[in-house]
Amino acid sequence: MSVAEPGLKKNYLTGLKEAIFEEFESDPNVIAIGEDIGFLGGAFGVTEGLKEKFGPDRVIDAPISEAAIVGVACGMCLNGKKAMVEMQFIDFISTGFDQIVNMTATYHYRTAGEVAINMVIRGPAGGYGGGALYHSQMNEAWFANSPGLKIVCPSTPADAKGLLKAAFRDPNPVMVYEMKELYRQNKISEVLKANDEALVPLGKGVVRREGEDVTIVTYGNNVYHCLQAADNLMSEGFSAEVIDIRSLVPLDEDIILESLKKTNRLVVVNEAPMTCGFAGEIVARMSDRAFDLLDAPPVRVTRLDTPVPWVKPLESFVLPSVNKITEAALRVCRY
Amino acid sequence: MSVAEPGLKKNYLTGLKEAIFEEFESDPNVIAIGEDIGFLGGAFGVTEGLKEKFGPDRVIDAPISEAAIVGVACGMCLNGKKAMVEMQFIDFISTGFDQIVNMTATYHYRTAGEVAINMVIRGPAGGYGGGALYHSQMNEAWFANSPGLKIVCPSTPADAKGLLKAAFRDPNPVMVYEMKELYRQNKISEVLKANDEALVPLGKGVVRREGEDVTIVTYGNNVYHCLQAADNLMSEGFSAEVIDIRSLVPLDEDIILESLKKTNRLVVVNEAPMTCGFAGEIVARMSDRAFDLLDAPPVRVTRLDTPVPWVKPLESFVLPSVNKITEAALRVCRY
Amino acid sequence: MATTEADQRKTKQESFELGAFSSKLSKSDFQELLLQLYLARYFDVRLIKEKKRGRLTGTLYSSHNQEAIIVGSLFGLKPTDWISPIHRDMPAFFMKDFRAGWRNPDRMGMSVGTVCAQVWGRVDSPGRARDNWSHIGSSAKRIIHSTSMLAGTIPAAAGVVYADRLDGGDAVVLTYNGEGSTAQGVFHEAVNFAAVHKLPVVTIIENNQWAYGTPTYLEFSMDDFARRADGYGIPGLVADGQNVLDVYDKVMEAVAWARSGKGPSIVECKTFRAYGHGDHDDDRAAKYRPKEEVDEGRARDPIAVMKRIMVAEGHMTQKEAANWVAEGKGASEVSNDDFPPEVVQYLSEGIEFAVNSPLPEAEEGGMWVYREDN
Amino acid sequence: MATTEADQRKTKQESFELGAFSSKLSKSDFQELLLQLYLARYFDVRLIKEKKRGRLTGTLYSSHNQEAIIVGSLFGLKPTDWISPIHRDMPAFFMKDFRAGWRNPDRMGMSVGTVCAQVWGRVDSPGRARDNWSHIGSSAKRIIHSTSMLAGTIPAAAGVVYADRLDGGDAVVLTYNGEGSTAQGVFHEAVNFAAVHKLPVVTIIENNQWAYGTPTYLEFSMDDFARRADGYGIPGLVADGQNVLDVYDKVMEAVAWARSGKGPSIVECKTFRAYGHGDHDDDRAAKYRPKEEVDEGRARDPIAVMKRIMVAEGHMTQKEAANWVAEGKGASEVSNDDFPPEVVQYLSEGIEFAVNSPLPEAEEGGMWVYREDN
Ligand SMILES: Cc1ncc(C[n+]2csc(CCOP(=O)(O)OP(=O)(O)O)c2C)c(N)n1
Ligand SMILES: Cc1ncc(C[n+]2csc(CCOP(=O)(O)OP(=O)(O)O)c2C)c(N)n1
Ligand SMILES: [Mg+2]
Ligand SMILES: [Mg+2]
Repeated sequence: MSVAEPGLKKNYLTGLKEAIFEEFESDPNVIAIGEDIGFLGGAFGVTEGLKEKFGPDRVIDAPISEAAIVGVACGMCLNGKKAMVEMQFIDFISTGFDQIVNMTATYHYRTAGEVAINMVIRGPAGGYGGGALYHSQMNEAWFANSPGLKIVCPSTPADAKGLLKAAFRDPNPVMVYEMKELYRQNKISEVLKANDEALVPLGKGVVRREGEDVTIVTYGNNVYHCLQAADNLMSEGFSAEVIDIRSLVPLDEDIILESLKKTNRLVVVNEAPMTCGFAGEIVARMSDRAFDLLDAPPVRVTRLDTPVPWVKPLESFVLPSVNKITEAALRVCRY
Repeated sequence: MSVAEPGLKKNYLTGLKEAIFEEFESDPNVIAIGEDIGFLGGAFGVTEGLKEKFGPDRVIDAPISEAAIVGVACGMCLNGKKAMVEMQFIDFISTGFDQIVNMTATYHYRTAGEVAINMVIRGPAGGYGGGALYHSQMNEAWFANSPGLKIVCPSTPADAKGLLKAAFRDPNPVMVYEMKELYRQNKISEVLKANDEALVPLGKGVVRREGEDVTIVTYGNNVYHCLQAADNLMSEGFSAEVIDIRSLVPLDEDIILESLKKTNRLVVVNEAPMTCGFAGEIVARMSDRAFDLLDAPPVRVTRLDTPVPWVKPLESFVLPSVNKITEAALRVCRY
Repeated sequence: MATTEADQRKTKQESFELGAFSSKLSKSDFQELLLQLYLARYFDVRLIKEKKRGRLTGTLYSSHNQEAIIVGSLFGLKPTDWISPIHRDMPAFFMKDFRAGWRNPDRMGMSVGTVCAQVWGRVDSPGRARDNWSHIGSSAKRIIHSTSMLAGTIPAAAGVVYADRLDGGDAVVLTYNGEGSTAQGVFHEAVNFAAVHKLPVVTIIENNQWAYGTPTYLEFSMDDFARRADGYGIPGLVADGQNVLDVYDKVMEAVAWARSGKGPSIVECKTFRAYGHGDHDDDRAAKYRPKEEVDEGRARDPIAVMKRIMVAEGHMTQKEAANWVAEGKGASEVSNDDFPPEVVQYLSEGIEFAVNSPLPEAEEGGMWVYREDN
Repeated sequence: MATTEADQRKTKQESFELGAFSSKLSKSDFQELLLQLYLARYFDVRLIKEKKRGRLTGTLYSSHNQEAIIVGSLFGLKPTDWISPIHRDMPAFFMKDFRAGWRNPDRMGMSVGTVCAQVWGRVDSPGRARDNWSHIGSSAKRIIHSTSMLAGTIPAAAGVVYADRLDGGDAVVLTYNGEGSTAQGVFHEAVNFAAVHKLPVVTIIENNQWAYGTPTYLEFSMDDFARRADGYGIPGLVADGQNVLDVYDKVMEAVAWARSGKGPSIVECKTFRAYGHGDHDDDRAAKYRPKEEVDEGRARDPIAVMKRIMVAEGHMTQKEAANWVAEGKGASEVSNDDFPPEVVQYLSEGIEFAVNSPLPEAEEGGMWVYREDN
């Protein structure tokens, strides 16, 4: 595992790896626990070499027990450790659900600030890869509705590294939704900074493309779909501003508000089912805070309210796409 | 257990009881499973007498295993039964979470319509009773974001009976959020109909109070807070229309739209944490569908993004109240 | 002291042989243990009285008749050990590390006032009255914060000692569990994890025959719950939960095993829930449980059992044993005169502290969702 | 046939005594069982070849070397019995109720074409290609629809037979589980529930020594996984997972126990995962597992074992045994000539059906979230 070689472009997966290795290196209290993260190095290889380097005490190949994995990690944090939990796929988090929302998320609140659980829960997430119902989920809304958790979803190698590092440093439990379809996409590779320089603060969005006519807010995989949609829009004569919020909780509302002041039009895009998803949350906040700014209905492009089906025609039918985003944005622009 | 005596006013709890007894009576395939529902008759007595009447085969006192309870019920439905699952408190659903969202909810979808799971999951929910973090939850948004489930939340004895009966009859898994603070509130008692006459369709809201100036959309316990707020508003010169949606999934959007045509102002009230809660969903849908109708920002009054704390001053601080609703509605009316 | 017929029968069955650990206890240890049994009992009956008097709201989960489990299991712990109590173990929060002195502020247990402030829902409770009843804890005192989610803290218990071991500590953790709660999936996951990693986790099962309104035969299908341990390849011990010394012996055996690096174990303490699940359930429990079963279950009161042993061992005279007869009585049948004065005094001070503690400010409801400092 | 040293060693250990059930089998039963082993193996290697040829995408989870578990466990079932297979049991979906005739459309098992359509992701798969690999089922054929969530269908298996018993049926359900999956909480909850209600649930553990990249000693801490059963007060049997007859005997014993109303049991079948977790893992598995372990684990190929038994029992000549030598070979080392023609023919027809089945229409993605009719 090579850490931050200057000048070399790295992919998203390497960003994650570097974050983990650097944090393990700099803080002996950092521990990792998850299924097959040791000998195998994780299903996708994010923790490859970690067990060899830091030993089986700090890198635990856990039994297939998501609830115990989260709970054990929580106990470690209660006793001075920083625990990183890997979910083999974020879809399997459902069997550890109670330990996250009722045990971990509430700890600081119910102890009136005595105990903060310095935990990172991360795992491969998202569709577009033919993973079907149980290897494609974006279930971040469950956790956004469960107070006490922070949630991030990086879309670039630098953000993958920087947000994951920030998650380690944050005293609260932070969930990191990693876009597995971006893990090895070399076309988005970039030069990564090292150590503290690499940190990306939680709660700060970023404008990925500037525009005047419509604000498209998104995160994760869909950042790239939105950027392509922005190209399409351009050829229709509209300039779209694309905002990657990166961090859902806390949310950078100001960056969206600023943009709306300019564009007065809002499209929100994400992969989760529409009902009670995070896209709706953004729409609801902006409908309240930016009511007077909006010249057209704020529109969502999300997964249909269905599970994610397997084969390509089905999967494409239910997930957001460049076309669907383009169409929605055009509708808004032409309103 | 007396069923539907004509002319006698019954409370909410009795509404639930009558629904269950009638459905057990009319369909021998109906089965109940849950913790302490037999000998004890449930923590709140909803199933009192059921085991005596229908026997231990149909009324199962289950081990404290929420995941198995849901999964066993799912298997029963797969093999021709209609299973009613009682969660002792809806808060404990978190340990059966995976079995609901990944096993049960998806069954019809992933079998392309072969298998529908005719399950009812019901349990006491909601705050305002000093139940603290684990006996006060409204976690319906988790399930609203999990396609395949229907969700209802009755606020009156007749709806408690009618929606629960409809839930039994619906071939899909239906979750019934029962308002435990209403269980024995005799002031809302009413005469109940019997058998098919008692049915209340899923997916239909109801106008609880007509008004012209603002539409307050809500469900559950907060129906009563909203009605009181409407009284307050009246003395400030505003007439509020209060809509009880009763059914979250499917949602009666038309009843809200119709009202907005008249009032052009929207306040949505519910108990769940604000972020990704169902109030936001309603706001998001209306911001899109009723954009031109809205003359003021659509506003949410929800729980703060905190757990529900125990003692009264704390609990009141975080939950919606008549005052908070009145203030929000005034802000909207005066916008 | 053997008043009912069932009691007499049980008394005859009782074997008072002292075990490897209890046989090393001094007379004053015996006296201390008895006093602690009184205190735990007094905590219970006093709260019921307070509630009857209207000074208190909220459900009370009684440890009446099960006090020997709390007292016996805590008695041999090191201050650095951890515990994870649940709803029926309320006295454990302030009785932990009692050996360091009941009133010693540096003791690795909560002050009794803090616990009372929790019962009263006041700001001086460990969680500033944010969650109710036993849902408190203290990382400084090495008590895991309990939640409502049954068995939900066992993984954390495993995590806590995993971390301790990494740091070179030798702490053991005791987790307390109702027998019904062990049906939870997370119980299995956590005990299995502890077994794989040979973690010093002692799983105490308070087998009081009922889980709320459900009898054990509907919860699991073994006579001795301790046999569950065989399924994890770890030791499973059975203790007489009415005999504080037997609990002490078996738990100490498990603790020694754990501390020496051999790993986790299960200690089943057989006992009986004397009243309702909570005080709200007292009346119903009288209906769903056969009277004979209840009478028999209550017959061997742990205070009475301990007195009989002390008499047999020559640590107490028959006359002394008749001094404070709290055993075999319900809350409405006892008065302060049935308890040693230091017990009454100790708890009364705690309650005094509690009732003088204010409610938290409303605004606190919105605080501490996140830790702000980085 | 004993080619490697390890194989020879194992061969010597092998005891070929027939059990209570297998000793009643006829020569043609033996032949049928062997044929089924060939078929299960052929399914596996043929798919790998198809994928190498680019006709197929998606991960393949191989049952190579574990076929005796599928074949032996299904052989004695009644048509009305249920099964709940998982990722490593793909052939089970079409081999269920094979006794009714491989091509019998009324058979209580899926047609091989349907299963192939599933592998190919075509509309004629049982779930119209909505979920992948083994995530199919059929309530008509009494096969529980598997999901990804390990151990997640065991509660449903218990529910299915609970319902069946209520309706007066005598169906038994076999659930298949990797040894690693048993660490899931829901495994515990479901087995415990079945034990309490004496449900006819036979829990088959395919102990193939690895759970993805994790060895068993990090998953649980017992030598014989079957001992887990002791913790539920139910029988736990150990079968030689390489010997189809031993699997048959032990499963039939468990099935008889279940069908007679005595309740659930666990049957541990000891085996070894011959290749990677899935075919995507073959290369990595060669790194994280010691070569000697792999060689030894592969040595007792279930086809070879069965042939040795048939020769010993006089159901096969040495010469016949040399006829189709598929055993001991990886997918790249075998050709169709190493399999009986009826096996090749049968599966080829299924594949033919699959590749001629179209993809589902895109719009189907939005359908069937709910059942519309009331
Ligand atoms: C996960 C979960 N499910 C259900 C409950 C509700 N509940 C609280 S206590 C209790 C019974 C517990 O019985 P047992 O574990 O035997 O402990 P006891 O009360 O007998 O000491 C139940 C069902 C809960 N708190 N948590
Ligand atoms: C609840 C859950 N957690 C994790 C996974 C990821 N996963 C799939 S298969 C597997 C290993 C299974 O091992 P085992 O049960 O021994 O079966 P085997 O593959 O060896 O047959 C894992 C961890 C999953 N599918 N479900
Ligand atoms: Mg109990
Ligand atoms: Mg395995």
